[in-house]
Amino acid sequence: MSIEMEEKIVTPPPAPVPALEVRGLVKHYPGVKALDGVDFVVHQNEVLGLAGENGAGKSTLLKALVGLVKPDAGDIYVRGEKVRLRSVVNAADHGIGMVFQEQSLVPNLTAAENIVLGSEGAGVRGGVYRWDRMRRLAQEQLDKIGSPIDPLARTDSLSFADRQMVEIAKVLRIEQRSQHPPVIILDEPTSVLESKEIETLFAQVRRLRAFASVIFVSHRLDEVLDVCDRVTVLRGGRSVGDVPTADAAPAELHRMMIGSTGSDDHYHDTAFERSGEEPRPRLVVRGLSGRTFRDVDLDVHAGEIVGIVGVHGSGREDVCRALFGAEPTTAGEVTLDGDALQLSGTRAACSAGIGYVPAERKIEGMVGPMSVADNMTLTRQRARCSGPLVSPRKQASLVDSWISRLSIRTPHRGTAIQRLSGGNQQKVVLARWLVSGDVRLLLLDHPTRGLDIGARSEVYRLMRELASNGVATVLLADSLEEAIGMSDRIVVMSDGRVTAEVGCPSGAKPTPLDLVKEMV
Amino acid sequence: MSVTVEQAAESVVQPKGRSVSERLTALMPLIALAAILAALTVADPGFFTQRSLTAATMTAAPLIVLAAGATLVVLCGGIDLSIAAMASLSTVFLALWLPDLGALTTPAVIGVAALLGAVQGVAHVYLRIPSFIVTLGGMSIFSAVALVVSDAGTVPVTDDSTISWLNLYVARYIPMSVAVALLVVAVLALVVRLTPLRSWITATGYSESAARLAGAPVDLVKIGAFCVSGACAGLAAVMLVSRNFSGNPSMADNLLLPAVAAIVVGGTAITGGHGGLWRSVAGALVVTLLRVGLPIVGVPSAYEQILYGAIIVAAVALTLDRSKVMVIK
Amino acid sequence: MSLRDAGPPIALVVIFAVFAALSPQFRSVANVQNIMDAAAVLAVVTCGITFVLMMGSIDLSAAGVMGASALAVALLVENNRNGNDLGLLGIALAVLLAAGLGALSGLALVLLKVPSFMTTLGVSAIGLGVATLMFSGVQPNISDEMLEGWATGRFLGFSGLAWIALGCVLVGWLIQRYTRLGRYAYAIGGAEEVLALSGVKVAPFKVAVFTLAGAFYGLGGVMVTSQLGAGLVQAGKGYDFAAITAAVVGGTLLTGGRGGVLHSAVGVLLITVLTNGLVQIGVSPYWQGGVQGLIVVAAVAAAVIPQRRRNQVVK
Amino acid sequence: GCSEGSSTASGESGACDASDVKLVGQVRNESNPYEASWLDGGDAFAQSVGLKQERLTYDGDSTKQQEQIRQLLAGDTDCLVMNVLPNGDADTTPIVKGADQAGAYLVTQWNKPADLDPADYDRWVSHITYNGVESGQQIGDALAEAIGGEGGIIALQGVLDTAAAKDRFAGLEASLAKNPGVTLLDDQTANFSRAEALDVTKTLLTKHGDKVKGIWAANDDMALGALEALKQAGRSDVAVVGIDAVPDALTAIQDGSMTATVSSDGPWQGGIGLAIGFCAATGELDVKDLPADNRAFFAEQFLITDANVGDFATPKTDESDFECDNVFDRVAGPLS
Ligand SMILES: Nc1ncnc2c1ncn2[C@@H]1O[C@H](COP(=O)(O)OP(=O)(O)OP(=O)(O)O)[C@@H](O)[C@H]1O
Ligand SMILES: Nc1ncnc2c1ncn2[C@@H]1O[C@H](COP(=O)(O)OP(=O)(O)OP(=O)(O)O)[C@@H](O)[C@H]1O
Ligand SMILES: [Mg+2]
Ligand SMILES: [Mg+2]
Repeated sequence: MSIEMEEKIVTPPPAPVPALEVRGLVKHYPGVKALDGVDFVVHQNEVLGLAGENGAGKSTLLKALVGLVKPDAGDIYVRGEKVRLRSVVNAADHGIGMVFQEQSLVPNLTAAENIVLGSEGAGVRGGVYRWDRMRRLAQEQLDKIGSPIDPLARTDSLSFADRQMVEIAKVLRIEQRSQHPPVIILDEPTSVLESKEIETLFAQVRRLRAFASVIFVSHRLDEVLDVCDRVTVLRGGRSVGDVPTADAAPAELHRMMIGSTGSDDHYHDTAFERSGEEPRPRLVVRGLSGRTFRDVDLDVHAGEIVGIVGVHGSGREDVCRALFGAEPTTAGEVTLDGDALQLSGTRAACSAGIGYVPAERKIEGMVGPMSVADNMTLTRQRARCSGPLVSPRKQASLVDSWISRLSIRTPHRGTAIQRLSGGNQQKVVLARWLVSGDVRLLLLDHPTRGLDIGARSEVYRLMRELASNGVATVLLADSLEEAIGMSDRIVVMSDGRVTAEVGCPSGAKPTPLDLVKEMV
Repeated sequence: MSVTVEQAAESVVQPKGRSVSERLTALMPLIALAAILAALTVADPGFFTQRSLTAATMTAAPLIVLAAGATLVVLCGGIDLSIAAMASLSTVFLALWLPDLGALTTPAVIGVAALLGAVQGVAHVYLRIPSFIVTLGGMSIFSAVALVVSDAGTVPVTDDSTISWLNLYVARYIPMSVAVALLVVAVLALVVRLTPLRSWITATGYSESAARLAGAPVDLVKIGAFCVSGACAGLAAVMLVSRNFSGNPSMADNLLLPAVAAIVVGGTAITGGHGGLWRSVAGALVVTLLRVGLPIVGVPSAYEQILYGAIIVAAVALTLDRSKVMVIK
Repeated sequence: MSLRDAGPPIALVVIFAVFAALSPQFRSVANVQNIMDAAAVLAVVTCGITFVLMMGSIDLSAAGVMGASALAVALLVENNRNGNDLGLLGIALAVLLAAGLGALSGLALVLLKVPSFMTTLGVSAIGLGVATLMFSGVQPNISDEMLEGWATGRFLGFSGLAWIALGCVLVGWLIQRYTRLGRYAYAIGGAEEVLALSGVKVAPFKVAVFTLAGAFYGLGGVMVTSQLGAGLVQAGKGYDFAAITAAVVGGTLLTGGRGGVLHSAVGVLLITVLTNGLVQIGVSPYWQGGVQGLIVVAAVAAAVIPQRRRNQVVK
Repeated sequence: GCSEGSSTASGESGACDASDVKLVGQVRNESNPYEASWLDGGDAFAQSVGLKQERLTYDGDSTKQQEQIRQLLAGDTDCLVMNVLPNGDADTTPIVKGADQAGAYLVTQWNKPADLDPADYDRWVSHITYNGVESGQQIGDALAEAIGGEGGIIALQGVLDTAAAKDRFAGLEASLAKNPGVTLLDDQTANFSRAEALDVTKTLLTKHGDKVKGIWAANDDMALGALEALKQAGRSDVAVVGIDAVPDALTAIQDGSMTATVSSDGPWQGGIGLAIGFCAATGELDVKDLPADNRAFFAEQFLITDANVGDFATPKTDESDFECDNVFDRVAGPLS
C-alpha cells in the first residue's frame, strides 16, 4: 500500500487503466462463429459506440460482458484486473450493467419493482416488501432520466417507449450497487424511442460520462457519432476498426462495417409514376373507428407508399391492426380493389392479399423455436406445397432464394429463427409476405426496427420493388426521416384521428419540421 | 420410429443429419422404455415372455389412442381433460346402439365423439375459455350424460360380432387393437408431417399470437385438434367395449392421468409446440408397463405407488428435450 | 378493482341470488354457516395452489400430500393406534411432512427440469404410497380434543375450520402482497427469464413456493382429519382438480402472472355455493356433476367477456 | 406320480399339486379397513396350506384391474387360483372370459351381471355375494324401529352405477313400504366415501333441519361420515345405520352413537374365495358336481346392533371355515 502511494508520487501518472478491456474473445454457436477473437477497450469516462451490421456479434459480445454468454476463449479485464463473469449479479458487482436489445421487464410487476428487481436494497427487509421505500428508490431512478412515469403503474400498462425508459432507469441502479465507477451497456436503446426521448437519453448518457463508462449500440450512425467519443466497428465477429468520432464520417463507418462504401441515397427514391388515368385507390377506408381511433379515412393507391406518422398513442398502430383484422372495429367501411373487406380476422385479411409486419417481432412477429424456413413459409403455405402436401424440394429452393436475395445471415434454412440476430429475424418476417408474390396491401409497422444500414437499405429497395410491382404499402416508419424518405404521401394522426395529409412526392419532400408542426 | 414432428422437419431440410446428442434425445423415450422393461425383467424374469409382452401391448392400445389424440391438443398449447370421460360416454353409446346399428355403430360413435370434441374446441376458441376449464367442464358433463343414458349402470353387449375383430391377432402375435392403434398414429403422424399442418400446429403451440398474425388458421387448427382428440377417445372406447363386453359410464375415467402422463413421458412439452405423436406411443407403453408391471412383479401396493411416482418423474427427466422447451414450468 | 377482476364476484353474487330465490332453505343462516364450513378445506388448499398457478406452474399433488398429512396427524395426536399424544406439535409435524413433499415437487422441477405437471403427479403418487404405508390396514381414529374441536367448536357462528381458512386466506394475501416470495412468484409467472436477466436466482423461489403450497395442503389434510375424526388415505381425493377449478374460476390464469389469493377465495365460494345450492334445490344426483360443469364453464365464459380481445392468447 | 400328472394333464380340472398352486387375491386398495382385512384373511388361508398369497390392488380403477388380470393370465395359469373383487358389474365378464380361456380357477365376489352364470363355465368356480336388498331392508327396518316407526330419514347412496348401491337402496324402499310412518326426505349419493358423506349430510341437515330423525347409509364409511356431520351440527337425536361392519362402525354401535350395521365378513371373504379355488384346483372339489346353489350364492349375513355387537368386535378367521368340506357352510341361498 505504502509502496504504491510512493510510486504514485514519484512516477509520472501512468496511462489510466481502461475501465474494461476484452482480448481475443471467441464464441461459437452451432454453425456460427459469433465472436472470432474480438479485442476492444473502453476507457474510463468514455462513451464508446459499437457499430456493425446485423449479426456482427455486438449483442453476443455485450452479453459476454454481463456474464450471460460464456466465451469459448479470450479474456476480460475490468479496471486492469482479469475477471471471469459468471452471472449478471457477478457482472453487477464489478459495476457492469446492461439494457438488453429485447425488452426485459416483468410485465405484471410495477415499474418500481422492475427498476429495483434483483437489488431491492432497502426496499425489502427480511423478505418483506416496504412499498413506500420501494417507490422512493424507483422514483429516484426515474427522476434521473426525467421520466414522469408513476412508479406504481403496472409495467404492461406503459407504452413501449415508457418501458424502455424504465429499463434505463433500472440499469442506472448500478450506481448504487457497486462502489466502482460503473460500465453501462446500452444495446440499441433508441430503436424504439422518439426524438424527444432520445434527447433525454443522450443527456443522461452525457451525465453518466462524468463518472462512468458507457457502451452504446445503435444502427443509426448519426446518433453514434453524436453521442459517442469513439467508435469500435465489428464485422464478422472481429473488431475491424476503432476511430474517434471527432474525425469519422458516417460513410467511412459504413465502409468499415460492410467492407465497401454504401450509397448515400439509401431510400432508393424514385419518382412515383401513375400509368395513364388515375384508377380507384386500391385501399379505401372510410370512417373507421375502434377502441383507440375514430373516423379514420385513408386511401392508398396501388404502387403507393403511404406513411402514417404520429406521436405515441396516436392510434396508428391500432389502425393497422384493425385493417388486418387483429383489432376490433366499431364502425367504418373498408374496400380493397373495390371489394368490401370483412375485418373479421387475420385469416380473412391474409386471403384478401393483405400482409402485416408487427412491431413486436419477438412476441408477435416470429415463432422463435421454429426454423427460418418454416417461419418464412408460415403464411403462404401454397408456395411450398404441391397439392395438399409440403414439397421439401420446393420449400428448399424457395427459402434459399429468399435467403440469398435478402442476404439473410443464417447458418442454414433449418436453423431456429431465435438463433439469428435481430435484424436477420426481421428480414425473415418480411420475406414471409413476399414468397408467393400475391400480396396487394402491405401494412408495415416499424419494419426496419433494429436493422443495420445495409439491411435497411435492402428493405427499402424491396419496398420500392414491391411498390413498382403494384403493391400498396402503409408504413409506420421508425423515424420521421424514414417516413419522409420512403413515402409518397404522409398521413398525420393524433389522438386517434387523421389530422393532416402531406404530399411527399420525390423531389418535393417536406422537412421533418413541417410534419412536427402538423403532429402537435 | 420416434421421429417427432420437429425433427422430421430438420431431416427434410438438413439431409446432412443431426448431431449425436440430437439423435439421442429423439431416442430417449425408447431408451426409457427399454430401461423399464429391463428393470421389470430383472425383478421377475417371467415378465419377459412373448405372452406377457403381447398382453402388455394389448393393454396399452386404448391408452395409445387416447394419448395420441390428446397429443395434438397439447402440441397446440392446450390440454384435453375430457378424453377419459368422453371415452366412457362412448362405451355407453356403443353398447346402447350396437343392437340397432350393427356394424355402423363404430363409425357412429367415433363420429359423435369427434363432434363433441369439436364442440369443446369451438367453446374454447370462440368463448375464449381456457381449454383446461372447457374440458374439465366437458368431463363432468359427459359423465353426467353417460350416467343418465345408461341409467347409472352397466350396459351389457350381447352380440359383439361387429367389434370382436379387435380381439384377433395380426401375424399371430400382434393384437389387432395394437395394430389399429399404431395405424391410427401412423396416419395422423403422416398427415401432420407432410402437410402445412405441422407448421400451423407448431406455431400455434409455441406462439399463438405470432401464428395468428401470420394468418395461420389458428382457430381451425385448434378445433380440429379437439375434434381428433374426441374421435380418438371414441376409438379407444370401441377397444374397451370389445374387451369388456359392456359399456359403463365410468369405464375409462381412470385413464385420464395415465394418458396425460404418457404424453409428457414421451417428451412432448406440456406448454405446447414441441413433441410428437410417436413419442406418446412410447410414453403410453412406459406408463402401461409401470401400471401393470410393478404389481405383477410383486411390488407391494404402497411401495408400488411410491415407485410409480419416482420412476415417472425420472422418465420425464430423461425424455424431455430441454433445448426445445424454453422455460420449464 | 378493475372491470376484468369484477367478473367472478359478480358471478358469485348472481349465482347466490338465484339459489336464494329458488330455495328458502338455501338462504337460511344455518346454510350460510354450512357453506362456510364446507368451503374451509377447499379454501386452504386453493390458497396453496394459487401461488403455484401464479408462477405458471401447475400442482396436482394435493391429493397425495393431503393423504400423507392426514395419516401423519392422525398417528401423531391422541389416537387409537398408538400412544402418541403430541397435540399441536403433531399437527406441526404433519404440516412439515406435507411441506417436505411440496419441496420434493419443487426440487424435481428445478433440479431435474421436469415440468411441474409431472413432478407433482409423481409426488401425489408418492404421498399416497406413504399414506398407505402409515395406514397399514387399520384406520387411526383421533381422540385429540383440540383437533376435534376445530370441526365442532363454533365462534361467532362459524366453525373453527372456517376461521382457520379465513386466517389462511389472510396470511396468503399478505404473503402475496408484501413478501418477496409472493411478488417473485407473481413475477415468475409474468416473465421468468427476465428475473434471471436481472440476476435473481429463480430456482430457490420456485422450491419455496411449492413448499409453501405443500404446507397449505398439509393443513388441509389436518382439517379433513379433524372433520372426519379419522386419518384417511383418501383425505385429499378430488381436491387437486377442485382447487385448480376454484382458482381459475376466481380469475387466476393457468399461464401465470395474474390472479391471487383473494381471487381464489371468490372462486372457492362460487364452487361451494354451487355444490350446496344444487343439493338444496334438489337437482338429481345423476345430473349434479354435469350441471356444475356447465355452470363453471358458463361462469368463466361470462367472466372473460369484458376482457375479450381479438388477438388475445387463450391456452 | 402327482407332479407327473399335473404337468401332463394341464388342461384337466383338479389335477394340481397343492404346492404348485399360485394364490392371488385382488381388491381395490389396501387403504380401507374392509379390503385390507380381506387380503389379511387371504394371507391367513394361504399360510394354513403352506402357500403365499399374491396381493393385488387396483385403486378402484376398472381398467387397471383388467390390465392386471390380463397380465396375470399371460403368465403361468395352470394352477392359478384367483379370488377377485371386480370393481363393478361390467368388469366381471372379461375377467371370467379371460380366466376361463387361460384355465385359471376363479372365484368372484360382490359384483356380477345377472345374466352371467358360473355354471356355464368350467373354471369359474363360484360367485359369492351378500343379499344387498336384504341388508338394505334389514338396516332400514332397524332404523325405523330406532326412530319409533315415525319420522323423516335421509339416504346416502353409494356409487350410483354399482349393483350393491342399487340393491341396497331397493332394500330401503322395501323397508319404507313396510313402515309407512317413515318418510324419505331426500336421497343423495356420497359415493361410498366418508368425506363426501360428511359434506352431503351437513347440507341435507340444514335443508331439512329437525325433520331428520334418521340417516340410512349404503355403507359404514358413509355412516361414519354422517356421524361426524351430526357431531359437528350438535345433533345427538339422529339414528344412523350402515352396512359392512367395519371396526369403527362396531365401536360406534358399542358406544351407542350408531344403531345398526350388517356384517359382511372381510377376512372370511378373503380366505373363502381362495379356499374354494384351492379345493377345486387340487381336486378335492369337483367343479362339475357342485350344486348350482354353491356356484353362485348369497353368503350368510347378520344384522349387528348393540345387542350382539360384542360377538363381532374382533374380526378373526377360523381355519376350519376354509377346509374343503366346510367351504359352503355359509351359503344362505341362491342368487335371486
Ligand atoms: N443463442 C444463439 N444460438 C445460436 N446462434 C446465435 C445465438 N445468439 C446469436 N447467435 C448468432 O451469433 C451471431 C451474432 O449475433 P448477435 O446477436 O451478436 O448480432 P448483433 O451484432 O447483435 O446483430 P443485430 O444488430 O441484428 O442485433 C449471429 O449470426 C447469430 O445468428
Ligand atoms: N385498452 C386501452 N386503454 C387505454 N389505452 C390503450 C389501450 N390500448 C392501447 N392503449 C394505448 O393507446 C395507444 C395506441 O396507440 P398506438 O400504439 O397505435 O400508437 P403509435 O402511434 O403506433 O405509437 P408508436 O409510435 O409507438 O408506434 C398506445 O399507446 C397504448 O398504450
Ligand atoms: Mg443485437
Ligand atoms: Mg406503435
